[in-house]
Order: sequence, then C-alpha cells, then structure tokens
Amino acid sequence: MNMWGYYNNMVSSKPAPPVMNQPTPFSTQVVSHLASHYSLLNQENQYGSWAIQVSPSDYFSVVSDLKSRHQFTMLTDLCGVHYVEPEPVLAVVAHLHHLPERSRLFVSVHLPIDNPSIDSLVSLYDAANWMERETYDFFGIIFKGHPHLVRILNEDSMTVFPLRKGFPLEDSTRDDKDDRMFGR
Amino acid sequence: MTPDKKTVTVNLGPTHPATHGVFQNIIELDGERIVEAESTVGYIHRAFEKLSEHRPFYQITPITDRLNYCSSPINNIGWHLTVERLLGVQTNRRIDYMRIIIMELARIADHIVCNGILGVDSGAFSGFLYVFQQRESIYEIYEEICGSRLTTNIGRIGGFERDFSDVAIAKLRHFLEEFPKVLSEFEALFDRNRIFMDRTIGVGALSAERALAYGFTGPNLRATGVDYDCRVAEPYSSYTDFEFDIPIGQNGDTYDRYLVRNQEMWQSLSLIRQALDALPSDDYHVHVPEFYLPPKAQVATVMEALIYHFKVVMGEIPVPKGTVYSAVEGANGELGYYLISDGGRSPYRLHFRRPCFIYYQAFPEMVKGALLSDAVMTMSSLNLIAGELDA
Amino acid sequence: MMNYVALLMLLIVVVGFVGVTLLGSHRIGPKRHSAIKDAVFECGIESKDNARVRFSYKYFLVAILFVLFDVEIIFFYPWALNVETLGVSGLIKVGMFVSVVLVALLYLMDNRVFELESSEEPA
Amino acid sequence: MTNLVDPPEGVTGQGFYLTSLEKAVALARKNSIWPLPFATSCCGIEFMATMGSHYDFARFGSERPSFSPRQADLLMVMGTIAKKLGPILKQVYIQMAEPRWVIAVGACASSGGIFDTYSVLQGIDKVIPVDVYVPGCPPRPEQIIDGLMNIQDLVANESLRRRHSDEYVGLLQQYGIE
Repeated sequence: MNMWGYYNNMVSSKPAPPVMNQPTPFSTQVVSHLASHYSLLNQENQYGSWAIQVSPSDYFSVVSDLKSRHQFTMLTDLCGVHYVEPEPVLAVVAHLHHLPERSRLFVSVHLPIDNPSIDSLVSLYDAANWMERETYDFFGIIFKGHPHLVRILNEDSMTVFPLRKGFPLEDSTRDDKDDRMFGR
Repeated sequence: MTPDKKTVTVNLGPTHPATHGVFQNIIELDGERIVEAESTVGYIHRAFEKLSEHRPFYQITPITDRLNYCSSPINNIGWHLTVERLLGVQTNRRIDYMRIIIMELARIADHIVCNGILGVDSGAFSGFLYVFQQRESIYEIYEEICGSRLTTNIGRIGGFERDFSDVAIAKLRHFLEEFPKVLSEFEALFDRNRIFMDRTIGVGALSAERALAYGFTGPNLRATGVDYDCRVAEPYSSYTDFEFDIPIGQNGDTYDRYLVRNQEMWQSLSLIRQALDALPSDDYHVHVPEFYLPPKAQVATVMEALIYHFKVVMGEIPVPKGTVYSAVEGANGELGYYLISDGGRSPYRLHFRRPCFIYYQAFPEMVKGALLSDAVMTMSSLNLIAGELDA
Repeated sequence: MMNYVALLMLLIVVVGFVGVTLLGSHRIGPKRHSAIKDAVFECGIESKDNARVRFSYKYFLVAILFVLFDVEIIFFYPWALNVETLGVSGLIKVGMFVSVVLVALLYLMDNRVFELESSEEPA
Repeated sequence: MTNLVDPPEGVTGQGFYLTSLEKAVALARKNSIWPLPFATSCCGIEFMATMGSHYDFARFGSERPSFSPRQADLLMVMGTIAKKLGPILKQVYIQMAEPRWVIAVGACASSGGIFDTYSVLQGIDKVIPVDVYVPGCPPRPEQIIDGLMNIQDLVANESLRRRHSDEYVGLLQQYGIE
C-alpha cells in the first residue's frame, strides 16, 4: 500500500512536520490575509495554531473564505464555551484543518448570552450538522439555517442547557448524599 | 394503515444485537433496500465535559478511560500529552517509547474488537474467539503495567506511575511472538473468504471527498484513500523515531476498512517491536512534583513528598492560563482534547473531539440504497463505541 | 404385533413427556399480563406504524422455496448414514433425486424467481 | 460418568427417586438461565470477554444470549444507563416473561458509579428491581461469573409461589409495574 498517495495528489512536496508550539508559515500567511480583509477582534497563537476571533456578522464569510480560497477542507470540530468573565458571553469555536499543510486554525465568535444566534456552517461542511446540534444541546446557541436543530445527546424534554456555568453537575435526585460526610 | 405506503419502517436499536451499543436507527425500507435512515444517539450521555470541569487535571484520566473503552490507554496518554503541552513538560525518550508501546498495544486491542465483531456480524463467530484469546494476553500486559484490565488509568502526567517490570517485558515479547500467528490465521479466515468478501466489498462505501466533508479521520478515512494520520502529520510523543507505513484503502467500503485495520495491526506490532528493542534506560517519569504524585512510601517519611502530595491532591498548584488543542491518533480516528485553562485546578472547559460522534452522522448517507443486512455490516465496520459517541 | 408394543410405549412416553412438560410449565409457570407486556417488542421503544403493510410477494416466494430446499436436505441424512450398505445403487438413487431437485432449481432460476429487484414481473 | 449437576435432596429407592416438584423445577431453571445482555458501555466489553473462549460464560447453561426479552430469564444490565435510556430499560424489563431476574453489572448500573451527573440514572434500581449487584468499574469476568452464580443460587432457592405472592406484586408496584 502506498504512502502519501493522497497528499501527493494535492501538493507537490511533502511539508515538513510542524515545529512544536510554532504556527506553520502557511497558517500565518492565511491569518495575515484574513486580517487584511476582515477585522479580526483577536489573534492568538495557541500552542502552535492560530486562534482568531471574528465578529458574528463576519463568521460565516470568514469560514467560507477559509474553505474555498484557502482550502481548509476539514472541519475537525466545533464546540461552544461559556465565558463568565469579564462579561458573560457564549463562544463558538470552529476547528478548521488544512490537511496537506498540516495547519489548524481556530475561528471563534462571541455571542451575547441573552440571544446567542449565529449562522450555521452546515452548508459548508456536512460534519457541522451534529456538532452544531451538540453545541445547541449544551449551550443553547441557535444556529441559523441549520436543517434540524434539535437536542442530540440529552432528552428532548430538557429545558436547560447543561454546560452553561452555574448549572449543577450532580444529579439532583439522589438522597443518599450527606454533605456533612463529604466535607462540603 | 395506509395501503399506498410502499415503505416499511424498521427500528434498529436501541437494544438491537446488531448495534453493539445503544444507538437507534429508524430505517425506511423499500423491500430490502434502505430508502432513508435516521440515527438517534445520546442514550448513554454521561456528561464527560461537564464532569471534567469539576475534576482536577489528574482525576480526568479515569474519565478519559471511559471514552473509547476498547483502547483506554490511548485516551489516557492523549490526555497526559495535552496537559504536558499546556504545562510545557518535556518527557524523556524512555517515557515516550513506553507510551508508544502502550498506545500501539491499545490500537491492536481496539482493532481486534472491531474486526472480530465484524466477523461475528457476517456470521463467522470463530474468528472472534481466536482473536479474543489474544486480547486476553493484552489485558494481562496491561494488568502487569497498571493493574487494571479495561479502564486502565495508565500513566500519569509526566510519565508512568511505575516502570515496566521484567514480567511485563517478557509478556510483551511473548505477545509479539504469539499474536502474528493468530493474526495470520485470522486473515486467512477472512481476507479471501468468498462469503465475507461478498458481504463487505462495495458495502457502505464513501468517497474520499465525502469522507473529508464529514470530518472522517483514522482508519475509516484511510480506507477511502486519504493517508492522513496524526502520528505522521503532527508527530507526538516519539513517532518520528520509528519506521512504519500508513496503510490506505481505495474504495472506502467495509472491506477496505477491514483490511486497513488488519494492516494497522501489523504496523503496530512492528512499532512495538522497534520501541521495545530500542527502549533506553532512564527514569520512567519526569521530575514534575507539582503534578506527579510522589510515591506513597515517601509521603509518610519525606517532608517535601508530603507537601507535594497535599498540593497535588488539594489542587493548590498554579497552572498556566491558555487554550491548547492536542490530538492523538486514537484507535478509530483523531482524538482531540480542546482544553481551556483559566489557571484553576480543573479545566475551565474541556471538549473532546470524539471521532465516533463525527463518523456516525455519515451513516444515513453510507447505507442509503444498500440492503438492510449491509447496514449492520457498515455500522460494525465503523467501529462505533457508544461511550465515546455520546460522551 | 407384540413387537410394536415397545414402539407404542415409546410413543406414549415421548408424547406424554412433551405434553406433560409443556402443559405443566404452562400451568405452574408464573404469568403477568399488562398492556406494555403484551405490546410488540420494538427494541425497547414504543412501536409506531403498522407492520401489516404490503410488500412484494417475491420475498414470500423466496422464503417458501428456501424452506423447501432446506427440508430436502433431510432426505440425504438416511443415505449419508448408510452410504456404504446402499452402495452404488444408493448413489444412483440419490443422484436421481438430486437431479430432480436441480431441475426444479433451474426451472426457478429460469423464471427469475430469485431476482428480487428485476423490473419485469416473473412469468 | 460424572453428574453435570448434583440431584436435589430426595428419596432414593430401588429404581425410583422422589423429590419435590419445586426442587426439580429449580434445578432445571438454575442450569438453563438465558441472559439478555443489555450492554451499553465498558462493562459490555468485559461481558464480551466473559462470553469469549477464555472465560466461557456458556458453561453455566447460558449458552444462548437472548436479544429478545420474550425468551430471556436474566436481564444483565452492563454499563451506564442514562436517563434517556431509563424508560427503554424499563420497557425491556416489563416485556420479559416471568420468572425474571436482574443483575446490575458494574458500578454505573448499580449506583451511577463515577458519573454522578445530571444525565445519568443513579442506579438501575431506580426504575427496576435488581437481584444481584456486581461491583467494579468494570468488574472482571470472574466477578461477572460470580454474579451469575449468585443468581443461580437465588434461582435454585426460589419458591414456585414467589411470583404469585403479594410481596412480589407489591415490589413491582413500587416501580409502577403492573
């Protein structure tokens, strides 16, 4: 079985393995290109990958640009984060991956907690479907244009969004836990 | 009853024997052909991510065990690598090699389950029995190294809790001798088996483009012909030190996935052999007393050990703030840890990139137009682990 | 005639044992009925839709033919046990039987009974 | 020839052997328990190992795992039961034929285990009655086999009238099962 078959089709030379905690030159180039077209609210090297923060209105066009122009063909993952400080916001982080150049890019967007809604990426990446449903399930972020935005992991009857900070972790139905015994 | 309705609704799961876990597939059948499939997941959602936000770093290792429980050591070591990356800890060669031995052993254990069960689903029970016997010897090696069989909790942040004993090395050597025989036998049973080939070739095929669009990684992506492997693309631990091939398939069907997994077992065997032969002598853990629990005997006798034990357990250790994504090549794909640390004793947010979760959404497309019996084979060959899928 | 008494007793014992155990377990065994208990087992969820829908008769035909050919294997069993005593004549007789079955199979294949998804209806 | 099982207590005489029907039935039931493996997670993999050639679960008369509740005697719940799965487990239990036994394998099935979270059922005894609990996360195959042997003891000592008794009906009613 051959090595590097698919990579060879996509790029002429095999890129060198990335240096630990150093962004690849390719991703640096892409980020600077993005910075010239969009206003990047934040730009940070996260242990070897660029993480950029964009405004909710730019989010879809940035990701679409990254896919069509810069060939970030894979959406590795998409997740939500609930930041409490300095002000409570919900963030969506899309993990994009450029396979041949071995570059990862994290596009994040901050949304107000009282009306968290953002464009869905399903039209760009099929993988986004369940990831966005999961993020909706956990954080209650509404993805506009998602074909089937319902809860995926929790029961449909659930009314809260469990991964928001402040929602208790532990099961509330247990009556055998005596706090005096646990030192809490 | 609607007499005009031509399709029959068949419900595969949640407690169906063919699902090997708790998934639900509602399948619309026109005769024997699948017109439409819809999957429901979440039946063993255990809130790993919420749980991780309430556990100190070293206590998250047992939680990762239960992600893909067929290959827990990969999850454990992937988590340790993530934390070490956040802390900036450099491990020595011996630890790296030990980790590679364990991870490749776990990969073999996982592929054994997947391919053995694929055989069971196609009606050949005997292959399962042959390879599961060998899986027991992998368990024995785990037990010798960490004391546990399935949910291993192997290793610590910064290395291992104990060195490989002579018995462990001997058992590894014995396994390296015995397993190739059984694997050859297993391959002889299936590789050119007419019935098996008829049941798997062209079944559940997905093109490379579609697989990438769905975010496939691991053996399932490699079966489609894309040679993306975290071990090569973003080498972690010490994979750069060894020679190994990345087996790839062509058609992305069930047969190719089976072949890729089998070939990966051979590669893993070769990796274990290389790492075992070149195992340098050094410490089995690095000196990070803030995170590595001191030996229990010292806690009772040495003052520093007691202090550090207290600090580790009570979580009074400063952790750098930052966001880190670290991925390892799990047994069924890229297993990623997206860790946001705010400097506290437990992660501010920890998101697992679970490959199974991402595969499974392609299932309706993979089985569309296939026969009902093909759906069972496809599901089995994707190596869906419910614990990882539902997190 | 007396020779058959043993056979008769065997018959009584066999039928009696089967009957007594079946009836006995039916009488003694605990039973519990409720709406959920008597509902269709649908992998643990409530069943929806109706199983009584129309489907192609070809599946039924294939199922019946499978049973037919499956049962015919039973006829090989006495021959296989006595293959040496029956000798060549036995082989010829079985060969005749197989050829009859084979002709039937060829006839079915000619009528495209096993092609479930052919567009044209079988003759 | 050795006996596969020892005969129950009884009166032995010239050409006959007498015992109570209860003991004979118990003997038969005990050695032909058909399990329904309700395997959800980690413990399911250990059950696979138990079924495999090394531990050979079938030695105890459990050769045939039944995936339909109708022909099953023993519901083996292995692994975490989330709250979403709770009603399904209950449905499967109700649809099993009497007499039925339940074994909770592993910490998660017994008590929720380490997953004291909002989504996990804290022990299957919240929805169905359990006969034997097997501790461990996951239990070793030996422990699973020990659990089965405990079930065998229960089966062997169960009175034929137990399932008709008011206590049993009351027990089921506690769980809302008719």
